[in-house]
Order: sequence, then C-alpha cells, then structure tokens
Amino acid sequence: MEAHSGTLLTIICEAGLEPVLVADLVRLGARGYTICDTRGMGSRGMRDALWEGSSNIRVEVLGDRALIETLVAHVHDRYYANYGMVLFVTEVEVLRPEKFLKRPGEDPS
Amino acid sequence: MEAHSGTLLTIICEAGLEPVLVADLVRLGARGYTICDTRGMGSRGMRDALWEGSSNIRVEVLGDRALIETLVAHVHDRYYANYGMVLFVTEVEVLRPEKFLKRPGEDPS
Amino acid sequence: MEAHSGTLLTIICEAGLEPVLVADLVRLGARGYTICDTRGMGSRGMRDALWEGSSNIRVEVLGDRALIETLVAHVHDRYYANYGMVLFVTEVEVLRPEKFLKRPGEDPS
Amino acid sequence: MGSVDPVVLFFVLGVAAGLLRSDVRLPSALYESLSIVLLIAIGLKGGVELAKTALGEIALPALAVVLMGLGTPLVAYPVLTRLGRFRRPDAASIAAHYGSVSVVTFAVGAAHLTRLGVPFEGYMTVFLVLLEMPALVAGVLLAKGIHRATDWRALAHEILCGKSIFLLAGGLAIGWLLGPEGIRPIDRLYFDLFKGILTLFLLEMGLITAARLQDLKRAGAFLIAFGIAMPLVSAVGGAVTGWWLGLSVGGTTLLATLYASASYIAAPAAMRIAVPEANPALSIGASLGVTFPFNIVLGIPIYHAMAKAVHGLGG
Amino acid sequence: MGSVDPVVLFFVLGVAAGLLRSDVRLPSALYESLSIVLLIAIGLKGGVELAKTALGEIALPALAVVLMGLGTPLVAYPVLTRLGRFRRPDAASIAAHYGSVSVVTFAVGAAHLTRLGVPFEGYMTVFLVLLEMPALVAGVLLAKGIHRATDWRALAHEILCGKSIFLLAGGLAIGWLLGPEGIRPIDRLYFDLFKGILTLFLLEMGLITAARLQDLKRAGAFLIAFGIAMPLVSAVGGAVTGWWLGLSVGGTTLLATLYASASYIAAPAAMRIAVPEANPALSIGASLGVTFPFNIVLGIPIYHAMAKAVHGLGG
Amino acid sequence: MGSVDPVVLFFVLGVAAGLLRSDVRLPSALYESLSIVLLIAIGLKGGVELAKTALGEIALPALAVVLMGLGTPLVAYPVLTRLGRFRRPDAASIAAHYGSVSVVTFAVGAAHLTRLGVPFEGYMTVFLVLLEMPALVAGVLLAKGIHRATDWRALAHEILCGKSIFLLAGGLAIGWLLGPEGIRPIDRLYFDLFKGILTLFLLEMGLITAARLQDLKRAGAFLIAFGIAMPLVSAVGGAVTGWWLGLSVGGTTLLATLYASASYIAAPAAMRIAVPEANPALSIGASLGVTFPFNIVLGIPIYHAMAKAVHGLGG
Ligand SMILES: Nc1ncnc2c1ncn2[C@@H]1O[C@H](COP(=O)(O)O)[C@@H](O)[C@H]1O
Ligand SMILES: Nc1ncnc2c1ncn2[C@@H]1O[C@H](COP(=O)(O)O)[C@@H](O)[C@H]1O
Ligand SMILES: Nc1ncnc2c1ncn2[C@@H]1O[C@H](COP(=O)(O)O)[C@@H](O)[C@H]1O
Ligand code: NA
Ligand code: NA
Ligand code: NA
Repeated sequence: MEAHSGTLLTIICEAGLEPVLVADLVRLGARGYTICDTRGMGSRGMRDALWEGSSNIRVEVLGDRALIETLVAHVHDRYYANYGMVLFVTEVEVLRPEKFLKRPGEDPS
Repeated sequence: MEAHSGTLLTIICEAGLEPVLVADLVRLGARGYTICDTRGMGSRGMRDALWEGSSNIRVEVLGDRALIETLVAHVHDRYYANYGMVLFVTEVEVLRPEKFLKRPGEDPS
Repeated sequence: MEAHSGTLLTIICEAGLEPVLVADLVRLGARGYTICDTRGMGSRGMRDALWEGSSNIRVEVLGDRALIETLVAHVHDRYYANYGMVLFVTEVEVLRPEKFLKRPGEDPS
Repeated sequence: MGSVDPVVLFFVLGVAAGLLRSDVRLPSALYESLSIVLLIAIGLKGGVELAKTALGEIALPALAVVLMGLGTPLVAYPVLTRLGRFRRPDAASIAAHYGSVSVVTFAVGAAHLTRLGVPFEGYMTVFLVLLEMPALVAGVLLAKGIHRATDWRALAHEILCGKSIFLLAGGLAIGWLLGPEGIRPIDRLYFDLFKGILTLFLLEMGLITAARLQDLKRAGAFLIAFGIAMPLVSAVGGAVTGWWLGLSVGGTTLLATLYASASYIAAPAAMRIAVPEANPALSIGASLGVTFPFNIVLGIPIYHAMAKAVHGLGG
Repeated sequence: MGSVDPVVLFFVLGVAAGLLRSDVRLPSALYESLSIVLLIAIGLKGGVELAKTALGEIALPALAVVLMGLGTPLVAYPVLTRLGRFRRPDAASIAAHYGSVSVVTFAVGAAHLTRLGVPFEGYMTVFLVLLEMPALVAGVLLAKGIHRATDWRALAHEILCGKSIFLLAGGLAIGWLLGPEGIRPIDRLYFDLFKGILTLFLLEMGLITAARLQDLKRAGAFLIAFGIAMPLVSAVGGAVTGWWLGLSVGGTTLLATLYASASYIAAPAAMRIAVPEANPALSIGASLGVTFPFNIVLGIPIYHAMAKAVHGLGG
Repeated sequence: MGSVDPVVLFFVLGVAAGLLRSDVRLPSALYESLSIVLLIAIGLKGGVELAKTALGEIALPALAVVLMGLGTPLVAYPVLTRLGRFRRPDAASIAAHYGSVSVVTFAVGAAHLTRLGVPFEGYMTVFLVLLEMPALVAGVLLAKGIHRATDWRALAHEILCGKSIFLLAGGLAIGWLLGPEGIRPIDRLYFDLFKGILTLFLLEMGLITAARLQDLKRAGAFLIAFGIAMPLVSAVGGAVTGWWLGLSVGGTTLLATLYASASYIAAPAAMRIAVPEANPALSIGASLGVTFPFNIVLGIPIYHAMAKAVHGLGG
C-alpha cells in the first residue's frame, strides 16, 4: 500500500448550516466532502432529529494539513460562536493525495 | 489553528441500546455525543437495518483521555459480553477543549 | 483500559457498489463492517442522494494492519479507477483484537 | 385462486425477493411509518367497536383471556429447557416471545375473517393490547426468579410505553372517545387504505423473514419444530377459551390466532434490556423465521377450522 | 365528546408519548413527507377556490392583511426588549416568529370550521402565503437596523425559495391552473386523505412539543406568558381586520388564527442564517412549546368566538 | 388550461425548485417508497387486465415487440461512436439506456390516454416488463463483444432480480392471480391514489432532472441533440410496430412511448456493474436530463399524434 499522509476534518453541526457551510468549504479549496445525517447532544441541549430544526449533520473533508487549517480557521471564526458545532481533526493515510490537493483541473485523477 | 489534543470514542452497537447507553455516557461525564444510524455485519451475523430489531447505531463521544477511559471501561463491563458491539478510540485534535472537559456550568463556551 | 492497536479503513463510494464491495471485503478476510448512507461531492461531481443513482455509502472496516493493507490494495485495483470513491486509513485503539483478527470459529468473543 | 388473500401473496413475494437476493428493499422509514399507521388503525377500529360495548361486560372475560394466555409461556419454558436443552435465559426469552402476541398476525387474521364475511367481536383489540404484556413479565421471572435484582420500574416503562402498546392503546382511546361519527373524517386514511398498507407491510415482513432463515440453520431442528408445534398447542387453548367465554366463531378464531402468534416487536425490545444474556437470534429466528410465516400462510385457516370444530362440538 | 377534533386528540397523544418518554417516534422522513403533502394540499385547495375569485377583488384586501399583520412584530419587539429584557437579536427573532404564520395551525383552524360546518373564503390560503414573509424581513430589520450589512439577496432567496412558501405557492398555482375539474384525478391523495394525514402530523407535533418543554424551563415565566398573551392580542387584531375587510365569520376566524399563529418552519430557518446571534431555543421554545399547543387546543375556539363577537357587535 | 396534465405541472414545479435552488427536497425514503408503490401498482393493473387475455394470444406479438425494440440500441450505438465520437463503453451504455424503458414515462403516457378517454390494451404492461431487459444485454455485448469474459450469471441476476423488474413482474403475477374481484380490497391504495402518488413522484423527478442539467453542460450539444432525436426515431419504430401488430391507437401510442423512453433505474444499475468503464454522467445526463423531460412534456402528445397518423394511413 503506497500510502501518503492526509488530514481529515470532521464537523458536526446544525443541519440548517449545510448549504452555506458547504459553499464556504468549496470556495476555500476543498476538493470534496461527505455528509451524513446525525442526531446528538451537546452544550446547546438535545438535538433529537425529530424535525428539520433539531437535526445535525456530520461533514467530513479530506485534504492536506494546510487546507484543513484554513478551513478550521474560517469555520471557527464564522460559525463557532453562534451555532451548535463541534469539530475535530485526524491524521490519516490516503491513497492518491493528488485527488485532494490539486486545485485546478477537474480530471478524476 | 490553536489545536489541543482530544480523544474520540466510537461505539457501534445495536440500535436498541441507544437510550440506556446514552444515559450511562452522560452520567459518567460525557458533555455531548453524536449518533448516526448504520447497518453492518459482525460476529453476531448480519444487521441489515431492515427493521428496528436489526439496526445498528454509531455513537461518537469527544472528550479527554481520562473521560474516554472511564467510558470504555464501563461500556465494556456492562454491555460488551451480551450485546453486538464494537468500539475504538482515536486521538484527534480539537479546537476548544473546555467544551468537552468542564463538567459543571452549561455555558456554551 | 487494556487497549490494543488496530487499523480502521474507511471507504466512501457509490451506493450501488455495496453488494459487490462487501462481498469482496468478507472474502478477503474482514470479520465485520459497518455502513452508513451519505451524500457528498468529489471529482465526479455532486452526489446529492436525491435518488439511488446519486447516493453514497461510507463503509468502515476494523482490522489489523495486514488485513487493511490487503483490502486497500484490492479495492484500489478493482474499483478505484472506474468508480466514485475515496478511502483513508486511521490507526486506532481497540479493546479485543481477537474479534477482528481470528479468522475461523465464530464465537462472539 | 380467488380465495387467496392478497396479503399472503405479498408476503410470498417478499420472501421470494429475499431468497433470490433481489435488491427490493423497503426503506426502514417506510417500514416504521407503516407500522405506526397499522397500530393506530387497529386501535381506532377497536375503540370504535368498544364504544358499542359496556366496559363492565368485558372485564371478566378479559381477565380470563389474560390468565389463560399465561399458559403459553408456562408450557413453553419447561419444553425449551428440558426437551430443547436451552439455557435458562434463552428458554425464558423464547417463552416470553410466544406468550406475547403479534399485531400483524392479528391484523391478517381479522382481514381473513372479513374477506370470508365471518363476523367477530369488535373488542378483540382490547385482548390484543392486554395480551402483549403479561408474558413479558413472566419471561423475566422465568429468567431471573423473583428474588434477583430486576429493575421492574424500567421494565414496566419499557413495556407500557413501548411503541406498540402505546399506539394501540392510544388509538383505542381515541376511537372510543370519537365513536363511529367522529372518526369519519379520518377513516379514508386509517380504514380504507388499511388492507393496501397491510400488503406493503407484508412484503417487507417477507423480506425480513427471508433474512432470518439463515439464523434458523444455526438454531437447529428443535427450534423449527417448536415454532410450528407451539402455536398449534396455544391455538387449541385459545379456541377452547374463546368458546368457553361465549365468543362467536370469528372471535374464537382471533383468540386462537392471538395465542398462537409470537411477538416480534415488543418482546425483543423488552427482553434485550431485561434479559441481556439471552441470544436474540434464537427467539427472533423462531418467531419471525418460523412461526410468523406458518401463521400467515397455514395457521390462520387452521385456527378458523379449530374454532368451528370447538363450536360444533360444544354447541 | 363527539365535539372534540380528532386532530387535537392525536396532538395530546403525541405530547403524552413525549412526556412519558415512550419510544414512539415518527421517522423524520415521514415528518418531512407529510409536511410536503400538507403544503401542496393546502396550496391546491386554495388555488381551486381562487379560480372562482377575480384576482383584482382580493388585491387590496391582501395588501391590508399584510400591513395589519406587521402589527404583531412591531408590538412584540418592544414588549420583548423592554418588559422581557431580551437582547436585541433575540427579541427581533422572536418577533419575526410571531409575525409570520404557522401552516399547520391554519390547517387545524380550517378543519375545525369544516367540522362545524362554518364556511370561509377559499382565498384565505393566499393570505397564508403572503403573511409568511414580511415579518421575517421586519425581524431582520429590527435585529440589525436598515444600515447594517445584510445579505438581502440571500435572505430573499432563503424566504421565497424556502420549502414552505415554494410548495404553498406552487400548489396554489397548480390548483388555479387546473380548477376543480382538472384536480379531480389527484383529489384522492390530497383532499380525501388530508384529515388523516393531519392526525399523523399532529401526533409528531406533539412529540416535538414535548421535547421543547425542557427549553421552556430555561426560558422562564416571561416567555411562557408572552407565548399565550401575544397570540390573543394578535387574534383581536385579526378579528377586527377580518370584519373590517368584510370577511365572513369563518374567514375572520381564520385571519385571527393566522395572526395568532407563530411560524416554526420558515422563520427558524431564515432567522438562523440572517440573525445568527439569536438563540433559537428561545424563539422555538416559545412558538412550538407554548403558542402552538395553546392555539391548537384552546386558541382556535377562542378566535372563533372572537370572530362571532366582532361580527355581532359590528353588524 | 384544463387540458394540461397535473403530472406535467408537478414536474415543472420540481424543475423550477431545482433551478431556483429551493430547499424543497423529498426525503430519499419517500422517493424509494413511491417508486415501490408505483411499480407494484402498474404490475397489478396489468395483471388484472392480463387475466382477461389468453396468454397464447400475446406470445407472438410480445416476441415481435422485443425484437423490434432491439432496433433502438442497434441504431444508437453506431450513431454514438461514429457521429458522436464516444468511447466504446460509453456508446454501449447509452445505447442500453435508450433501448431499455422508463416505467414512469409509461405511467405518464397511460395517464395521458386515460385523461383523454383513449382506451389501450391492458397487457401493455407485459411489454413494459419484457422490454426492460434485452437492451441491457445488447449493451454489454456492444461494450465487450461476445468473446470477452463477462459474468453473465451475475448480470442476469442483476437484471431479473433488480427491483424494477421484480416488483413489476410480482405485481403482474399477483394481479393475474387475484383478478378484478380479488384485488378490490387493495385498490384504494394502488389504484385510487395512483395519480396523486404520480404527482409527488414527478415533483421529485423534476428536482432530479434539474440537478442533472449541470452534467449536460459537460456532455455537450451532441448528446442533447441525441436525447431528443433518438426517442423520436424510436417512437416511429414503435408506432409502425404497434400498427403492424394490430394494436389500438392507444396501445400504439404506448408502444411508441415505450420505445422512445430511456431507462434510468434498471439500466444505470446494471451498466455500472457490467460496464464500469462507462461514465454514468453521460448516460444518465442524457436519459434523465434530456429525454425524460422531453417525453413527459412534449413527447407523449407527439407519439399520440404519430399513432393516429399511422392508423390513419394504414387503415
Ligand atoms: N462531546 C461531544 N462528543 C460528540 N459530539 C458532540 C459533543 N458535543 C457536542 N457534540 C455534537 O455537536 C452538536 C452541537 O454541539 P453543541 O454546540 O455543544 O450543542 C451536538 O448536538 C452533538 O451532535
Ligand atoms: N471488524 C469490524 N469492522 C467494522 N465494524 C464491525 C466489525 N465487526 C463488527 N462491526 C460492527 O459492529 C456490529 C456488532 O458487531 P458484533 O458484535 O461483532 O456482531 C456489527 O453489526 C457491525 O456493524
Ligand atoms: N476531499 C474529500 N473529502 C471528503 N469526501 C470526499 C472527498 N472527495 C470525494 N469525497 C467523497 O467521495 C465521493 C466520491 O468521490 P469522487 O470519486 O472524487 O467523485 C464523493 O461523492 C464524496 O462523498
Ligand atoms: Na402468543
Ligand atoms: Na402570526
Ligand atoms: Na426505449
């Protein structure tokens, strides 16, 4: 396995943020993202996903360290204070780093 | 990015455990958790999520090392033998560790 | 916490791959897996999960390093070029490594 | 072929899809939604009928139905431990599943009678609600004995507030309060669509049953035999009880069906928490993999024949 | 008891399930599906009625209804900042929720009138659509003032293309284009099942309301009082406006209900993006935890009485 | 405007919601549930009609319909490789999509005829089921040639046990077994609600189509032209075949519609596994982004006109 180091950002936040958050991530250079629907509990109380107003999402972005630091800084400044949100960063191994790093050119590597 | 070290516990288990498991986690000090619905396969056979009796959940808890070790020990003693369950622990970086550590006081830091 | 080192493989790919991918994983020695439904974006464009043709899944397999390397090599050779797919590997701690390693004998350890 | 119930055909279609590994798959949200609608609908229908009956009139019969119903777990447990050599918690859990009841089997039984034009007492739904619970308590007692520390409050909550009893009882109450007139604006959803919704539900039950057939191989021949013999024995008890209480042939058929049916909603949830040492693959394998299909396809007509026989002999 | 609306009983059942911590839980996909069908159905019904009215005839009344409707946020805001001592963004957000409207409350009000046989103007749905929006704009202005940088284009998009207005308006347009004849093939789903679907929806709303009651404890007594007093005040405004515009007693009741209702679909989504500093637990706790149940159970009959009183005095 | 089909209006509403980036979004569980109900309903309806026909009577026509249907992929493939300069797997996959059929397009066509009061042969559903499959096999052969190692058993399983054929054929069998009488208890769900469910489904299809329009930009002008010209050509073949087989004008219209329609359920799933080198954005972009909306909005009336013309000339 020819592995390379990569960085994974996981953001758990209110589902209503999805459109704006995703637009920001892409604008700042993310080459992709993956979202799943979740529920949970945190400092802002219970989010039981009974209806759209109490649902959470879990967003994952793979990238290199520099990209993830940019994303974390932006998300923190822009959303962390006012929205239910938690984020964490994990070092992982990836297969083809070009897929997450190259900015221009849309070839599916 | 002013990152701090944190510890992430991931528990994959039968969906029916959700209410008791979550109550235990909170009682033992977890400040929050995130749950998503999953399906899977393991030593107890197929869990295809066709109905409530064959669904799994995936629970994530962010905390510090000490909290996560307490949770792992409890979950292991109380549930591991009798329930379909898998768990693993990952070292991650988090932004504001106070959010996961401070016990009393509910301010959304 | 008597922790042991384990390796976690996460594959994000087109939902239509589920049956063949899962069969391959098990054939190559995976003792279990966990799947959740996701949506996302990547080099092959938007996957909005509006219908079966645009849904993704997120597959997790816990194992030891050797198993995961086998799986990664196979998945890369067999699917990576032609299917929407991303994968990454994380080092984690697990409780009872026998559960993921022992091949024969189905005791729920 | 005009005499086959559509519901049975959809069940067979689901089993076929599962066995042929078709990718037919009802989303779990649909399964959950359908079961909510079915539970409410059965409750409502029962409640409307109940409004026509004096409650005092069915109190004693209800007590008798519940007490006789405990026969099933009390017979099942020694059979499972002695003949089947099951561990104590497994035997107790299986006994609880068979002592409790299956709402969908009841619904299919009622649909069967309706199709044949056989009338039955409207308050049978009350028995359905009452029969769900006591066997679960019996199962916990059998597993742990009366002395061992059991969190009875948690168990009571688990059972009484479980989805299945809560929605049935809620529907019953609303139907009773509204009566046939008050219910009219909502009968398009709950009554007119009932049979169609039941076909979708049984398609899904077929898929689930097919997936359980694997578990059965592990469980072995004894459990398969038990899954067919036990309902037949319980049904005899139900047929005799029904006749003895003066129920009509239809009501007797439904009581036999209730006794013969095995729970797969309330019981698994309650046993998993109260008797965690029990292996759910055994109890669910038997109740969903053997008894449910047996009852749907063959059992119900047999119980109907039993009811006619008992009434013929008795009266 | 024949006079209780089924819909109210299902709401109470949902609240009970939530408070008793029952595991009754509608899948979120069902909740979303039901709300889509309800929005389209209400739109279609309104559109068919609208086809019978000359559009010019209701243009001026519509303008009046919208302008008078702005009274609610303009009264609510100073009350919340001065008496309630809320922070500016919180007061503005709550004011926006109460100025906007609740589609489900409207549907329950219409069902209430239908059950009592009280006719109302078919084009009330147009007012429903028109009233959803302006209060949200007022809320943003109250929170930020006119000078602060607000992304008005994004807000306009968020509101106009939000699910709720889009489906209501879309249904309205389709109903208007098709007319009563054209709509016939689809009325089995959208009209016949409407009331039944509403019961399921209110079961779920009961569960959601019960979950919100915790938030309320944090929010305190003032907000609870506000959640009851504000709709009563707004309803008086609605009743007078309705009478002044020459609406029937039924139409007047529905206008009072609209003014009294507080949004919990469009407003939370819009405020979360436009006024992120506002704490949503306050506005949603009040609108879902207090005002929605109050309106469903007590408010609507009160507003009906108000409408009759105003018409009695006036005419 | 009374002559527009509600179904078309809902499709347009869905496309508008998608293009305006509204947050209207049907939960995927609803989409899946609706498609299951539609497939079963179409099967049931066909099966009930089929019960009225001697099977031998349609065996030969069915064979002719299938053989003539292979014309589409055999014409499409060289056009795509030579004129369109597509890679071999892409051309083969697109050819397979256009050779196979779209169940929803068929349903909209049948609804169109029903609304106009034009009768058609009940057994058209049998052709629908039979036409889904052969073009997929042709597509694999075109992509790989007959000599290359293809897992034909896996492909046969994928196609025959795929959701779409399985539920259609299952419904057909159940409808045929039950007949018009036996089906009555479930016709409230499957028949009465059919048209309403179709509107919801087309709302969603509109959203999906709008999302595909991006793919189209990448695909380019040739594919867009192909997505309109190909169905017109195939429809001519269908109209002539229908007339030649002695179908009614309605049946001829539906056969033309079937030939003109492009698959987006069975074909994408099968091609993805059997011809993984093909880029699905091309085939789905064309079939969902161009041909589906073209057929729904303009195609079906055109094919009806074709059928009338051919019958006029021929007879
Ligand atoms: N300690 C935690 N571990 C895992 N997930 C958390 C934790 N805290 C919060 N979350 C998730 O993040 C969401 C928002 O958190 P909060 O802003 O703290 O309310 C919660 O609803 C949870 O889904
Ligand atoms: N090796 C594994 N990798 C990932 N998930 C697993 C693994 N083993 C078990 N699981 C998950 O944990 C659940 C319970 O496992 P078990 O107790 O082994 O049956 C399974 O249904 C899977 O969802
Ligand atoms: N950089 C990324 N971070 C997270 N998920 C990704 C990333 N790139 C792709 N994905 C996921 O993998 C799927 C397939 O990716 P692709 O093959 O690049 O189109 C996407 O639909 C996303 O769900
Ligand atoms: Na029983
Ligand atoms: Na209002
Ligand atoms: Na075709």
